Amino acid sequence: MTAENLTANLHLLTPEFVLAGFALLVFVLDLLLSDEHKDLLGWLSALGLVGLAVLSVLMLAGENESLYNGLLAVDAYSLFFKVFFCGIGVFIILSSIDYVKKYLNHPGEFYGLLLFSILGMNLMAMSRELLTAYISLELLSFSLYVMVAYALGNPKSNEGSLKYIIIGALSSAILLYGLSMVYSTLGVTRFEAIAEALMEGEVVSPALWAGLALIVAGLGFKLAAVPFHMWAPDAYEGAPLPVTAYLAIASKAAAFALVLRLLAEAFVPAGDRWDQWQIILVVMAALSMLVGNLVALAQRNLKRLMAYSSVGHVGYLLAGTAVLAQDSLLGANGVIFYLVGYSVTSMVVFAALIAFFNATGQDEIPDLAGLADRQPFLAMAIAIGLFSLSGLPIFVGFTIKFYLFTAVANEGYLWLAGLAIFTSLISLYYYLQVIRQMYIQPALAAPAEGDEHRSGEEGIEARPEAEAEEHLHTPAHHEPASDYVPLPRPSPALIAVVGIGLVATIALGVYPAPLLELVESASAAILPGS
Amino acid sequence: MVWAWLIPVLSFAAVPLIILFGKRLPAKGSPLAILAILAGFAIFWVVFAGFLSASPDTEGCEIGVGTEALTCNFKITWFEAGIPGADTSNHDRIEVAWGMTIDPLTIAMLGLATFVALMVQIYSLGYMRDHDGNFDPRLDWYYAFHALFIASMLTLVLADNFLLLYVAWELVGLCSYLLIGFWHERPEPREAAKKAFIVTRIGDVGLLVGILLLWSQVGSFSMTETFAAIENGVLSDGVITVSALLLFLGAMGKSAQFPFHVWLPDAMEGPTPVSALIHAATMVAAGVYLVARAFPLFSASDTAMLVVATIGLITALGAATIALVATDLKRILAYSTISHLGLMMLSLGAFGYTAAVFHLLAHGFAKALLFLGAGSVMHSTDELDVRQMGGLRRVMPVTAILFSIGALSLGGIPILAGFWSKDEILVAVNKELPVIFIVLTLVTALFSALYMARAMFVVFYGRFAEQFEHVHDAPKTMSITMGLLAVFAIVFGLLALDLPGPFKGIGYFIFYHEGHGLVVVAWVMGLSTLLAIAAFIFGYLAYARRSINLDGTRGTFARVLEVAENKYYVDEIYQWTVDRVVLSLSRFIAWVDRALVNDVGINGPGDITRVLGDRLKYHVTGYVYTYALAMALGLIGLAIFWWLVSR
Amino acid sequence: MSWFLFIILAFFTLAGGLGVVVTRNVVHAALFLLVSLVAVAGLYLILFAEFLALVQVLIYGGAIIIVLLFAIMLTRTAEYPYISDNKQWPLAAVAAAAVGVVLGAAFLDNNIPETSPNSPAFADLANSLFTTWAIPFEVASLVLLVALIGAIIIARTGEDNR
Amino acid sequence: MVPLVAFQVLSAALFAIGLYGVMARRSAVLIVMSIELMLNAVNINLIAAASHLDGMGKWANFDGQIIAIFVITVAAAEVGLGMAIILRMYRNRSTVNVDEINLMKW
Repeated sequence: MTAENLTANLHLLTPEFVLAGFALLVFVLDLLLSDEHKDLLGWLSALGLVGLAVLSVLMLAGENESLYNGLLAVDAYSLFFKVFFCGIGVFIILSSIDYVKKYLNHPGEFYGLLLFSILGMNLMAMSRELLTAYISLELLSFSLYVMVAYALGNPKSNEGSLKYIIIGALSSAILLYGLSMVYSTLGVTRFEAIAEALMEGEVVSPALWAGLALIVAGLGFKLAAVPFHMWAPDAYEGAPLPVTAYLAIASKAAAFALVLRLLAEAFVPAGDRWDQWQIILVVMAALSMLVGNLVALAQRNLKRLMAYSSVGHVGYLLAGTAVLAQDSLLGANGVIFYLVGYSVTSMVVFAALIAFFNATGQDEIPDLAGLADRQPFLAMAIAIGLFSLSGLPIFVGFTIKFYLFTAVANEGYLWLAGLAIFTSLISLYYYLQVIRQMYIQPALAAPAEGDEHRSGEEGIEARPEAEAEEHLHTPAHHEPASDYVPLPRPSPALIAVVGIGLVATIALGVYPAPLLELVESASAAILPGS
Repeated sequence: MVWAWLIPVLSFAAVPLIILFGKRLPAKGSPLAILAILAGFAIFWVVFAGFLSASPDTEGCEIGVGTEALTCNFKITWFEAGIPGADTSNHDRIEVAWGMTIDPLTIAMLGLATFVALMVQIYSLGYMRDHDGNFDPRLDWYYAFHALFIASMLTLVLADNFLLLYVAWELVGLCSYLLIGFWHERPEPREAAKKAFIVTRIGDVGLLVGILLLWSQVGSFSMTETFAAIENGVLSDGVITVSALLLFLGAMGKSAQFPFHVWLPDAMEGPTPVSALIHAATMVAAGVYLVARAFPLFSASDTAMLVVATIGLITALGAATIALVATDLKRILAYSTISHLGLMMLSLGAFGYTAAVFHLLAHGFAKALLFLGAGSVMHSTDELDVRQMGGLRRVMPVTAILFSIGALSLGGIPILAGFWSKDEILVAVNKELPVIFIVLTLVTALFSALYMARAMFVVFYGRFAEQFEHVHDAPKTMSITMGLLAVFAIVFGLLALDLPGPFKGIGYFIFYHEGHGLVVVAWVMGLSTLLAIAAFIFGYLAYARRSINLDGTRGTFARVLEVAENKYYVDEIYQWTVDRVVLSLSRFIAWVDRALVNDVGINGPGDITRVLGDRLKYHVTGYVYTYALAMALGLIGLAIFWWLVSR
Repeated sequence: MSWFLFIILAFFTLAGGLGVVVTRNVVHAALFLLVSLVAVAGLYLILFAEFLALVQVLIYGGAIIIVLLFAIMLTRTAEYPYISDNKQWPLAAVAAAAVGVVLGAAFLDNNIPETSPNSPAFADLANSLFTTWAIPFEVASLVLLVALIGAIIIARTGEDNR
Repeated sequence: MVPLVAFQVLSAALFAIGLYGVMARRSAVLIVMSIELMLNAVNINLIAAASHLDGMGKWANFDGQIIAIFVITVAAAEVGLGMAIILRMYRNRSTVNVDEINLMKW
């Protein structure tokens, strides 16, 4: 390939170049702005991402090109995820502006790294070759390592980051070794070529198989699928709350964007071979559902709870990837749709938790006690978000679960769908514990230390009924009871994020058809066979 | 008829309005909910009239698959997925519609649900006040939940596909959770709400898996298409049986069938009007409705029908014995509900489709009346223990009369509604099932008359309990609604007769395969009438002529024996029966409740999962090298597996 | 001749590696790592990958080992000369051996047609790197930038109090 | 002439040694060193394959060498960032031993 035909359709990569340039611009502006104006950078980054999403749609809609000898794809699939990631980025930035201002140093770098990581995610959705995919993944991972450690003085943040980078580096070594095994048997690392090699009827080289196994293990880390999940709770708990949200939502979605394309282009065409791979994905899916949801039952820290519950959700998503098929888009649709719905809902929950943390500095489940009276809007948002995550109807959580589980059942894995429904039932139980705290437990006057929380339950029973009644249900404009501490209003940005998220949670749950059309065009781009 | 969708939508629309503006509206926005359901009730009559005048030629209408009754379907597509343009039947495509089916079953349920809900909501205006006449501080939430509850139930009834039905089903469960736990300051309602939610959700897992199984075979959620597939023999017998049983699991949870009945008595912790709504028209009716709705599926499997009948009989008999000895007025009514739901299931299992639906309606009116009556008593006296009550008719004459009507109707006294429907059930059971079923059903019928007599005579007749001297009767909002319900409890049964005019009697309206008039089997009708009348006479002698002993239920019967031994030999038999059979049976069932169902069945899985989670969490040790080791082990597993497979 | 070189270099590679994972002195471990890395550079030479050998020595020997030594010095604790393994090391040994056996067996089972070692021209390497692989190359530069910024933010002193 | 498989087995052995180090060592610095060993195993594999597999793939056969360059880049970045995090850890907690770093567990 010469330099001439290389630049021929370089304009298709404009959004990526713009994003990289924009991130560098944020770094530069950081040097020029005074400390009290640094939150402008956040607004600027969010605005830039919105612009970038618009630009991508305008420039790339309808394109279906493969660049650089099949390294990168510019198609409906990558466009869908590009817009999706930009959207997540906007929401994460908006919900972190106050947090960053209050708790973190180096705001400029924070937003710059976030933009770089979004660039990495976009490239992950575009990659059609192992090394390109890997290096994009590392761009995302490195940004996340730094962002997890961003609460510099907090030993937990530090510890989370150390564990994350050690396990991350280990998994990237494993993934790279797999890549080298694939290369040493095929001489190429493009997804297409892997598919061709797998399809060639005769015995497939064991080194290729082992290599692919290593690659799946390495990606399993990124997905936090059992048994590669153990870093997740620690990284989630240690990270600053907006970063936790980012880990839970964006990095997961990006990893699935990559895995979905890898499976669809490299494995699914292989027919019988793919059936053999399905087994392992199904096993990992079942384990993730069980372990994630069961262990979540025993958690007291909200971030940890969300971490384990996200492991459970990864189980559902993996079940969806396991039923990818050449002649049906249901599985791919289900996974993409689930990712969108899960992200929207999680965004609501996390934004509300960030608002709560900004006001109180607390993130244990008992700290939420009485939130329904102290800040009803947040309590309602969290409750709706959790109901949606557990899959109750009306909310998008139900629709996505329904779609995905139907797809799974359709491919004949009825038991897996049953297990998924059953574990959703378990998840409802621990989500209800959180909701119970907000709506039933009384608000505590002072940020309580340790065991005082747990006695709260008995406390209310001993209380004379009338007093309890008044205490719990004084409308906000009445004189608050003496031990009743209303929370300050969340900032407009956070209210906007929560509000938009709530509207989307319900709107997508009630009328998902337009989104599903987009999802379908995206999955048709990676599964053209159907 | 097309406007039927407005019925639930109006109530749905009331929910956010009440939540948002309720605090600023008069009576906390409750008129909004009442107006919504009132309009729904009005629309129901329009729909009903439209349906009566419709024929298979009317747009959207046809002769229903399976039922052979006129069925009208209307739908709009909700979302589609899969390969564009592909056929839904070969699984490349999901098409999900918002649609509604209007057939006689829907009409019947719509009428029952809107009417009872209307009555209950008006009644609540009187009930949800304290003794100074102030509204409950959360009246707005109460009415919002009520509106949501009834809207979900109406959606469930109208749904033309299993998916929408499931959505509504879940919403009904959620609302019952919210309403049962409405007074969440006390621990019992909280626990009761949780229990109701979890128990019914266990059944729901079965329901959803069943729906998915059907979908995976049929390729559509549409009920019409599913039933057509069954009719055409597309589905294998195994699939039919398994999916019917899975659906029945859901119905068992919702309709409180043994062993899932445990949530229902506890659900008495909710406000009494809520109990009336749950027991008469919404939640528990949903299970029976589901079986009736999916009757083409159930009737295609003998196994499923036998299971339905057997579970129904066990539930009916077991709950009836407990109702005989319970001391809490609301709990007597609760067990009575379980028992009657069991009878309905039994009837369905015996191909008594008409009888089951008929009984569902008759029972609904009577039971709503009884609960509202009990609520009235409770509202006035703050007392629920029947042993503390007596002769209340002196201070609450209206309530006493209305409650008695409900009790007599449910007890099966002739001419009243319960008599006709119960008789229909007995006829069906006699015709289709082995003789042991009819014998036990008659025993259940006797018991149900007995406990109704007990509840009625103990509370309202007999010696007046002096501490209630200054108690007042129910306010107008409460007595008028009860009166309206009482009218239905009296005259509704006459629909069983072959009437002149277009309606022709219920047997020609709600039927499976073919309409039929009232079937009279002389000995069955005679015997059941005899048993019911005997039970009430006995109840009068035993409970009304006697003041009530405070030594507890056993003591009650001991005194009964002592006084009556000279006159009625039957008392001794009864005493013996109560001591030896009923008490031990109800003790056994209570033990099953506590030990097996509650500890093993409900708490068991909960405890197991919690303990499992508690143990399992220790695998995340906090040491990063453990994480690495887990990854390595996973890696070895993956590599070995694929290496073996690749050979 | 090439077998002889290979065996010598393989010995040093593995011995250095083993040294890293068994020695009780951290500074020794860093030196063992250096031995192993240089031996790997030698392996690259007998594979005719001169450029990579050069990069290996420069980056690993010149940069990475130095960073590691700096880190060791900056985090010096009294126990460094006596550093031991954690409690699960026997299990770890079994697992690692199993992974090694599985991977080795997979390679031994392979039948790939191969040619004698040959080497591309530098120019071809560069051409390919900056045309076909241009995008990963750009991304890799961003990865380095991110790591750089991150390292500065995280390691800077005087910001512990937040 | 040394066959490809000899290099491959050597790299598998080095990979296993590195993996053992990650799982068995206490000091975070040593764990990072072990990961470097694993990455070197990757590079041996890549470069050996690049020089032995002439024209087998549809691309130029020296792609392995290019991939190895990327691997070295990432390895260097990993060490740099890893050391920074370890330094921060030492400053906050006065230890870099991973068996003393478990504030968060379960």
